[in-house]
Amino acid sequence: MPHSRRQFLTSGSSITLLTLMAASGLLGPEAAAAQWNKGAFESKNMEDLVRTLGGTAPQRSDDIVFVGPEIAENGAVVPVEVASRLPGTDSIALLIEKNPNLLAANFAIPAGTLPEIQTRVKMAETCNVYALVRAQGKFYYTAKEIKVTVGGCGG
Amino acid sequence: MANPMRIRARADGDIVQVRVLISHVMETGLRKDAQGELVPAHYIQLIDVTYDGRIVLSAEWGPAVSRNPYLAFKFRGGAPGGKVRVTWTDNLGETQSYEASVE
Amino acid sequence: MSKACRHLVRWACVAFTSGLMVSAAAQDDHAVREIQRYRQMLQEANPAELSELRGEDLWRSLRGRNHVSLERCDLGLGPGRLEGAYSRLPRYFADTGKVQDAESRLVTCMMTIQGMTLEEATRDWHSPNSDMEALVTYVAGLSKGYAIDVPLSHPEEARMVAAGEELFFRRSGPLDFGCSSCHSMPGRRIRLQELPNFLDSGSARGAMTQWPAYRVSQGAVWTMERRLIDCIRQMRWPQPEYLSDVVIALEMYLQRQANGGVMQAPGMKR
Amino acid sequence: MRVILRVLGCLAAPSLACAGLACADDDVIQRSELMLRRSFSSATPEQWSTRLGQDSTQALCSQYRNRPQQQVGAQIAADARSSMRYPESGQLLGDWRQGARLASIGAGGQIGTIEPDRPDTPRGGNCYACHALAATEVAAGTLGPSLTHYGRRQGTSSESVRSVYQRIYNAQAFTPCSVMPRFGHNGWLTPNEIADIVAYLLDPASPVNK
Repeated sequence: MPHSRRQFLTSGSSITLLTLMAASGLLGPEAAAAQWNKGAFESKNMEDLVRTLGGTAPQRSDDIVFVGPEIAENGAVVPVEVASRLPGTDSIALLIEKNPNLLAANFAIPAGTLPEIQTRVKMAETCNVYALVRAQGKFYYTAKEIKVTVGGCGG
Repeated sequence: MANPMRIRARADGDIVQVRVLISHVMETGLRKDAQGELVPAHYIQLIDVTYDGRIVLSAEWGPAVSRNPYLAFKFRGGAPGGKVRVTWTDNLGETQSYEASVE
Repeated sequence: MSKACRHLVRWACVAFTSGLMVSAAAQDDHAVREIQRYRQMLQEANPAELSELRGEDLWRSLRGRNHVSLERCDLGLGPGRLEGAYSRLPRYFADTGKVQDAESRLVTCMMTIQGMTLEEATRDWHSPNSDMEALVTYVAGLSKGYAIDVPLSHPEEARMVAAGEELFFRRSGPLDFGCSSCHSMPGRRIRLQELPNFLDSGSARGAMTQWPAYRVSQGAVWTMERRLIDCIRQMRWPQPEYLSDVVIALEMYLQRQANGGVMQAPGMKR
Repeated sequence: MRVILRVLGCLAAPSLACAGLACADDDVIQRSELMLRRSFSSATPEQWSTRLGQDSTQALCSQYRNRPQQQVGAQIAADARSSMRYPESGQLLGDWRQGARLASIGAGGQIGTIEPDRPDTPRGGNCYACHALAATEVAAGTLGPSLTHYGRRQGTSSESVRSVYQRIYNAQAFTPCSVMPRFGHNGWLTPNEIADIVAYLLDPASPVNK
């Protein structure tokens, strides 16, 4: 574990977000809070979401590669990978059809970063998971059904 | 060390692979505790990753990102010794930032 | 999305009915294979690493009334010697006159070295992110690569393993359950979770070398005591005391059955 | 439940019966029972009698590691047969829809301070934990045999219905020391609930037989 000690914690209750953000050249706290797109997380379907994100009519695309298990042993942790082959991809969002909030996460991909994301999400029940990609101002998506199984002794 | 973070950044030629594990409860606000009380929502909303000060990834998260979140991605233009910094802010206004060197 | 959705639902139905045409066994294999793929995807990163970091920090922190670290704690190989220590526990400790596992021994150290009360040392032991979870994960992680080698040289150690074996087969309660109900036959599952068969050393090794383990259903690392006490709850028995002999005896029997297995903990489980 | 607290020396069978077989010796049993007393120090007398104490079947199956010798097994099976009770209506084939619900419920009756069930949590048979039933449920266990299409194989003759009912009520009438809970004998499920599960297994309309 030697290199773990080289990971320095530089924030804490005594250091304000502002100091931190200023120190790392990021935005101030008010701007940061405003950055979180509440409307997007409250969207109930993909069309609404895309509209909130400033687009229209998402199209299905085979140039988005979605990797996930067909069956998740536990809905609390479902590993997903999305890679886009669409030129000019600058955002990748993960949508979970039957969750209380459709939008799970939205990643902004700056130039120089590969349009590939791996993360883990919660799924309330078996449903479709969508990867929604913005490329050159247009929205594209792909979907995969992931089954969430009942497990363990208690069912 | 209430909320440790584990950052692994490894250079392969020009491309740096970043893998991040963050300690966070990511409470949805919909879960009930043993006494039947709702556990208040507490989840990371914003996360930024910089390489030597330049943003290489930023994201908005909702409560559906798993507890103790994992994130992996790749960017171009990094080299061993460069500094990858991960900063998050949650819905209660808490924030943390950790830094690691590219291997 | 609704139109796309209906389309997808139709696809799903086609997939589903064609699934029914294959034999039940093939479908079963498919489910098991997909679960394995799910687990493989999770192997990329185990959040237990975060507990190890926190545990290391706790190990070195000056805590308790005596304001000292745990660095002089003896887990069986001498004060402060942690590499491989977990793989040789539980064992008999002359200073306490008891067979102890990692958890009960850490509590002894917290009380005798750091001056904590039992209550302080075991506070929130079963909650996610507890100090005990972190310390045990850190300690167990330092046995990675070491073969399990539970000692039987002291008569108390032999008695403890024998009692553990007896308890393993003991059935009671409204569902007639005992550990042996689920863990004494090869190749069985509860739902889709494979059950270790502790009467087989290979299967026992496969299980015990992974604990303590991060449980994705819990969002926390569970120690072996936590695991056993929860099995006992699910058997509909009452709750045994934390750090009690029944729990340590069962743990020691299981660990003994897994002798020779190379520790890989912290693992990752459902 | 008839309780035998073996720690008091009331051994269910003479230890001679164990000679040469896989089973525990008296010293070890006594020591582990004493250990149990100390380790479950907060269990109430009622919990001791219903959850930790053993009836003679539990004690024998523990002692013989679930492989009782013939004579012991015959006694266990005879006890089980004499324990059978049936619904007052006499109807052993109930409602398969209720049975489907009961087959999936795995909670209920868990106690302690960490994650107890609420006292009113419904209890079920948790059949899917151990058996494949409806082919549509992929998450089915394999501790017990697959019962998919069981009704197609068994039919719904009165003998078949009665035998399936008895297996759920007390499986040890057929297989001494079976790991299957004695759902009826132990009062975990009512006779009517068992009849519903029988219907879930045997009724041609049940998903189990689709």
